Amino acid sequence: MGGAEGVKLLDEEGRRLDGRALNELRKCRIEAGVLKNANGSAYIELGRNKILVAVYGPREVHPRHEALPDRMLLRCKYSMLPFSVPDRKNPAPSRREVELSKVIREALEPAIFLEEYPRTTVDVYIEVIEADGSTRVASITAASVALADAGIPMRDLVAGVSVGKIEGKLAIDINGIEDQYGEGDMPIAMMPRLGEITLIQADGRFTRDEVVQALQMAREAIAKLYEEQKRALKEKYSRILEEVEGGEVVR
Amino acid sequence: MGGAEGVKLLDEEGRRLDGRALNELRKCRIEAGVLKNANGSAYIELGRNKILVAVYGPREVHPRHEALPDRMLLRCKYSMLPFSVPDRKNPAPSRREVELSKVIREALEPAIFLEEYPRTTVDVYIEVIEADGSTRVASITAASVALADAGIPMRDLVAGVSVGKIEGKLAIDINGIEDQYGEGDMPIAMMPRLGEITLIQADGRFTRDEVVQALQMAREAIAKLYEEQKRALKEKYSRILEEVEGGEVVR
Amino acid sequence: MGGAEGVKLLDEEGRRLDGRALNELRKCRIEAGVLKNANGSAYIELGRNKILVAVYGPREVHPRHEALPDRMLLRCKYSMLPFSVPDRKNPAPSRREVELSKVIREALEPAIFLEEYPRTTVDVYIEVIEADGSTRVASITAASVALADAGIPMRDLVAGVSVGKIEGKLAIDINGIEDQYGEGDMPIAMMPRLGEITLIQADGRFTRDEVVQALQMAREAIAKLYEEQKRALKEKYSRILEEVEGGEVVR
Amino acid sequence: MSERVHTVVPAPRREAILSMLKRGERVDGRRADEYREVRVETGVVGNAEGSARVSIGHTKVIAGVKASPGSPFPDAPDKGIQIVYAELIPMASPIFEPGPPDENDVELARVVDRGLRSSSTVKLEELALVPGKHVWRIYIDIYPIDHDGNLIDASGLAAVAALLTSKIPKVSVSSNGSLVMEEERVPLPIGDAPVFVTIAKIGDTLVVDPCYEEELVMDARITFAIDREGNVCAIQKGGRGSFSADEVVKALDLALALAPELRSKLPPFPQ
Amino acid sequence: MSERVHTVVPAPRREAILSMLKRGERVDGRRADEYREVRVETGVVGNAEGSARVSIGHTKVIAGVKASPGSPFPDAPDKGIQIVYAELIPMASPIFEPGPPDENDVELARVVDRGLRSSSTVKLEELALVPGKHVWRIYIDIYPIDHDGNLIDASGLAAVAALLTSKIPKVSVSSNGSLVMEEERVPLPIGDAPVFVTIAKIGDTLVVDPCYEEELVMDARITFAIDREGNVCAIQKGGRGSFSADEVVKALDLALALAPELRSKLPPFPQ
Amino acid sequence: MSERVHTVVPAPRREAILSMLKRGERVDGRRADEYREVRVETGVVGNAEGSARVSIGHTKVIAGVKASPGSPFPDAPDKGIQIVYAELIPMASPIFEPGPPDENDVELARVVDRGLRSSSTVKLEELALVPGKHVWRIYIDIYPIDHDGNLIDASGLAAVAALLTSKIPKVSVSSNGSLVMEEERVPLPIGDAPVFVTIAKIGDTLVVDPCYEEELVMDARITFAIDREGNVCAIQKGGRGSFSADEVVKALDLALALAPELRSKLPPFPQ
Repeated sequence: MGGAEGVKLLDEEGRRLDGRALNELRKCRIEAGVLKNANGSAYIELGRNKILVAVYGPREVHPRHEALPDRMLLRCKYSMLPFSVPDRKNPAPSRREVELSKVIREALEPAIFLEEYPRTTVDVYIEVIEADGSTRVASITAASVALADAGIPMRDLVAGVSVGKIEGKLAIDINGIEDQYGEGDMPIAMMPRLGEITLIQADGRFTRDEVVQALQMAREAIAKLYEEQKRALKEKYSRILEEVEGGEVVR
Repeated sequence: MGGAEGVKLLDEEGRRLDGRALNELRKCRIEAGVLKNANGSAYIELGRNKILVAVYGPREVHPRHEALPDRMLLRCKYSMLPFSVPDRKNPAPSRREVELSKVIREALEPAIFLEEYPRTTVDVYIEVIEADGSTRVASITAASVALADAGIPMRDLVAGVSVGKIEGKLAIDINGIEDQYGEGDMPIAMMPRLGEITLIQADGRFTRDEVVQALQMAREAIAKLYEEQKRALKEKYSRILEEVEGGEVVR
Repeated sequence: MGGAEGVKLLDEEGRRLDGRALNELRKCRIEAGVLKNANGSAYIELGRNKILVAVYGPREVHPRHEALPDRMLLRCKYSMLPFSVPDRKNPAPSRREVELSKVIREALEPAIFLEEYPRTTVDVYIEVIEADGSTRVASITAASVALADAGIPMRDLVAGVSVGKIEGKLAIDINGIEDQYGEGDMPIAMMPRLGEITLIQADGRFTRDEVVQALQMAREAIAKLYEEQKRALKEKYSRILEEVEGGEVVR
Repeated sequence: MSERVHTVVPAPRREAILSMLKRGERVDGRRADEYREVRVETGVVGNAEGSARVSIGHTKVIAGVKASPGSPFPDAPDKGIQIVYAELIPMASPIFEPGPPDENDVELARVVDRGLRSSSTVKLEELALVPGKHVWRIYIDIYPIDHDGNLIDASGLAAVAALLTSKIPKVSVSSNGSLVMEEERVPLPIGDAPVFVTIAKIGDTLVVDPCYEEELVMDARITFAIDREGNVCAIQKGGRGSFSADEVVKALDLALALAPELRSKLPPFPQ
Repeated sequence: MSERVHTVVPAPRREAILSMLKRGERVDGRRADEYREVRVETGVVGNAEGSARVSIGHTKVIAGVKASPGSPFPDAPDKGIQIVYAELIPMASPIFEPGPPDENDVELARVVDRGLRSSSTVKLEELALVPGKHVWRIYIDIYPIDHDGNLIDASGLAAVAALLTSKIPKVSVSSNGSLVMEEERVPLPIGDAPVFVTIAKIGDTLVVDPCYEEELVMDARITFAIDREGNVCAIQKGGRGSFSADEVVKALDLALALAPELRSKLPPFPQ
Repeated sequence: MSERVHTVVPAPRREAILSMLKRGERVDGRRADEYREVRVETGVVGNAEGSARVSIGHTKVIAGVKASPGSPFPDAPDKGIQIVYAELIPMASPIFEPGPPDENDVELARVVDRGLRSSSTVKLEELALVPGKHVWRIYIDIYPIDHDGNLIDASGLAAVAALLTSKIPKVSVSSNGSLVMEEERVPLPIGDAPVFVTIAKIGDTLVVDPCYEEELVMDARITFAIDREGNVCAIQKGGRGSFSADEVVKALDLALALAPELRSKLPPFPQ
């Protein structure tokens, strides 16, 4: 945050360090159903980000007194593996991870029919294997695929993207170096079909008009991520289908 | 503790650094009923000490297995806010705070009819906002007012004062600098009406006769604090009365 | 571990620094029933090692959800007192103590008829008062005496010894300096009568033949420790007998 | 990790609140865009470099600032260090439990921290003592003592008021390189300062400055930190619900409209 | 924070103990002012600088002293550091639970610590190695291993006995300023040494050295640390009951009367 | 301290597995001495100095290596420091619970650590930067992500594969004694490298590489770390059962026979 400090993030033609245009997402690939034990799982690569999500549940709540009489308890844990960042991260949860676990959970909750399984819990475990900016929104994108893979009833998926501010301009999907030397970061997650915003945060400085513009840019990028989410889920189902048709035993 | 180290705590006329006589309390003001959420509360200023006490209960015990079949469970937490002392205090409970929470609880328990609400708990939360010596006894003085404000049945209030030893003489209500450079500290709490001692501790060195004398000095000082306690409670009740008579809705 | 680093552990005649032969145990003395509160207890001195073990149970499990429907829950805590080692040990459990508590428990379990007291727990508390190498196996030797002293039904005792490798030769019951400068350590525990191995670990480097030889050497040493275990238990019983016959009241 | 406290409002009460809101009424009689009475007192703790007690209606928060020399972070050797800590102590509400900070404490502290950093409230680049070796560590500790809703705004206001009135010792460096604290005190170097405005969404209605009962029934909340020029320098959405893009912008406009009133409660900038 | 362990004595047993006391009898046959048998053994741990095993009746405590060079506290650059730690390990009693120290462990350690400090048992001012840079840290670790009441007195006695017999390495400072530990060992510098005497109040009776069953039924206890000249160098009241001023003085007189007997169990002062 | 997870296999299922084994059949169709398919992928984490993802059947483990300069331990001033950490995260299995490492995490890390140390996988004596002052700290972090049994072997394989492919910055020391990290990277100095082979005892049968269901019914397990020359460089017995001496030797022979096959999955040694 806070000032360019001599690092040039845009070239004369308005291209970013990695050659992207301002409204261009990094390459994104999602895979559903990558783990055997979890009830649902997903793996996302967004640029150099690599994130794995496992979903367990609906299942009994432990400790029991946390169970909710009228709805499912969603729990969420976002962690960065120690080797995911340039300087080794201590494995104990940092304050940043504690906060992100909360806002990610609150970004997923609006999409889930929580009332359908009262007194149960669904646990979402997010492990960042490699980090390069925008991990919280990439985590949300992957987590909603994992939830769908687990068969949790949802009214929509959730996908997220960050809008950064670099050299005074808004840029989609900022990476690590843009986050470090840019002037602002506004992660946004939406239910793509419903158009509802389930996460928005910001640091840096944005004018009112920039906020309005960022919301619009995010919406467009999220529409693209939504296509990749659907593709990943379809691929998983067709894989299962093939296995079934091919006579293999499915878990 | 332990030796004057060149700091003169008494002038030629036997006056202390802040001008007090040896048996003179600092200015003390207590206010009852200062918080909305707590069932009872009190605020005390004793010299530069500023301490806030909240009482919750009687209420259900969590975790349940801590409930006592034959009496109320009194719990007590004494904390110093990080900015209450010259060098910032780490917010995690220090060993000193752990011990003081215990002795303060045991100083309050003799005054409470614990048998009246078996299987319930009363929680006493003490936050030292600014500290200048004798905080444990000032906390007790305020806590018993907060307990009374919460309507907890009591056989007496409890008030406390510390007796220090400075330049070989006993002095009432020592402040921070007298505690640091003096030769001893003996905090004493009593039920003022019943004359029973509910807390006594000491460090430094005292002869047998000094102990006897300290008990007597404490008793006199505590009688004065008792008047201020009663005044604070009366003021609270008359405030409520006015509000009721003035037609205002009372919590 | 790892290389002699110039410390000579064997003299020309093959004697060790403390004068022992390679297959010679240090002096070992065990006493049973040394504590009043514990249901069973034992004290072992093995060379300079001094270790105290207390056994509580079978008793109710707290927290209750840890209780096992079909067998007794054995719990085990191995700790070194801060002053037991040359540099003061932090009192919080180290990773080493956590692992050793686990392997010691698993070394004792095969000897206990766990099914006899389902839904109960037996707690084994091991405190190393002074440490000089091979504490884990000495702890096991003492713990099984304490379990027997507590009347826990067992199919056999368990005794343990470490086989070290010093200057290329296998040596029984290595002490602290041999552990530090030797080339390997293989702690082994057995049920002496049944000949079953209940603990085996190793670090350093051993050939296949050395492993075979170490198992044989351990077996012989353990037979001697077993005699001392039985002697200690007999002494305890005859002590009780004397007290009973002498008309003293037994706990 | 999980939601520690889930205090439930009886369904009929929730219905009543919602239908009142449809008629434009709030539980405490306010308009949707009406803030409660705000009081700011500074200099309330003698041992702190700066301090403030803030009330918004019945909500009360104390914040204190302490400064001490320390080592810089390796990746910012010439900058002071800002540490914001908040603790939801059980004194303030029956819903707060004793124990180490959980996600609610951490979120509160981090949102305030972001607002302060983004607006350079504390000019950290002016807080090096011996660059690369000694810098000021500025601790901002926030303690709600009575919780009747909207702790973010109250905490932000208290933190900023405490910082604006903080004075730290002048420091000189002796010939042997050690630090000498002088008697004289100087104000903290201050850049800009944010005010925090929180808007709750209850059903289809946006209301500013939710009280505790409104927080219990709200679908979601959104907080904006607004600097002197009306820039947004932090946003934080919370709660299990969602906002449409229009609602976010409407909420931002409410925040921008209320910011000057809140700002007027702040003590003047130093110098 | 709360009372972890509340072991209950059946009411009839409590009544029996009280009525026995009215007849001047204690559960184990002692007089009210009679201490149990005390044994002190020192030098029991070869790796410790000093150590002691103390028994008072069935109560047994081990204490060990370790010394290591460390940095001084900034506000006392020329003084050694004394750290007393006590742990009520589950080995010693079914009422002790595993886990980090709670209020009972902490109180025990702090009472012993205060008695030692107030009487300058360890002369900390003689334990600077390089003033302002290196000082001795003296750790006194206390472990009850069998708990039959009156752990404070037993712990205090064990701590003092361990300190009186402690020997620490002679240290020289090399030309480049680093510390050199020599083979030779010297006694710890000792000022005075307290003995701790605890009196329990059960009903209207004061009894010295309560055993565990008496502790379960007592109303309150009071401990005095007494130095060589009969000064009080620490007091600690505990328990849910109270004392009249007369009772405090009576208890003090009991403590003063018993102190010499306890003191006679201590090893001689060094040199 | 206690067994956190005790997942129970229904007795009939246990009986079925045992009787299958008596006929020489395993639950997944393998022979007793047959290892599952092993895959080793390296270079999977760009921010790590070295990394590997290993699968053994459905079991999957990721390991990463990070290196950073730090102070040496006082008793080994000229050696680098190796720190192995493993965490049984709840992602990998419903039987793992969130929270700090317990005895299972610690045992896993320590067994891998011992195998690496005993075979000098990382040549710590070549990792001093400025002897006595700066040395490399090598962190090896191990994360199972899908648990279908035999985590020790998979973790060991992942740790070794990550180390064999690790490259750390070249470091020079500037004239004022500070460290300068160069762009160029060099392989970690590697001595030998172990492979870990685990054998489970189920009833009277020894089987290699137990899957999760076999672990649930096994009596005990024994792991051998085997170096290039076929030496045993770590042993670890686990589980509530016991082995006869003959069974230990038989298990060792199974491990020695399988080691070359596992070793063939490793990346080549550097240089």
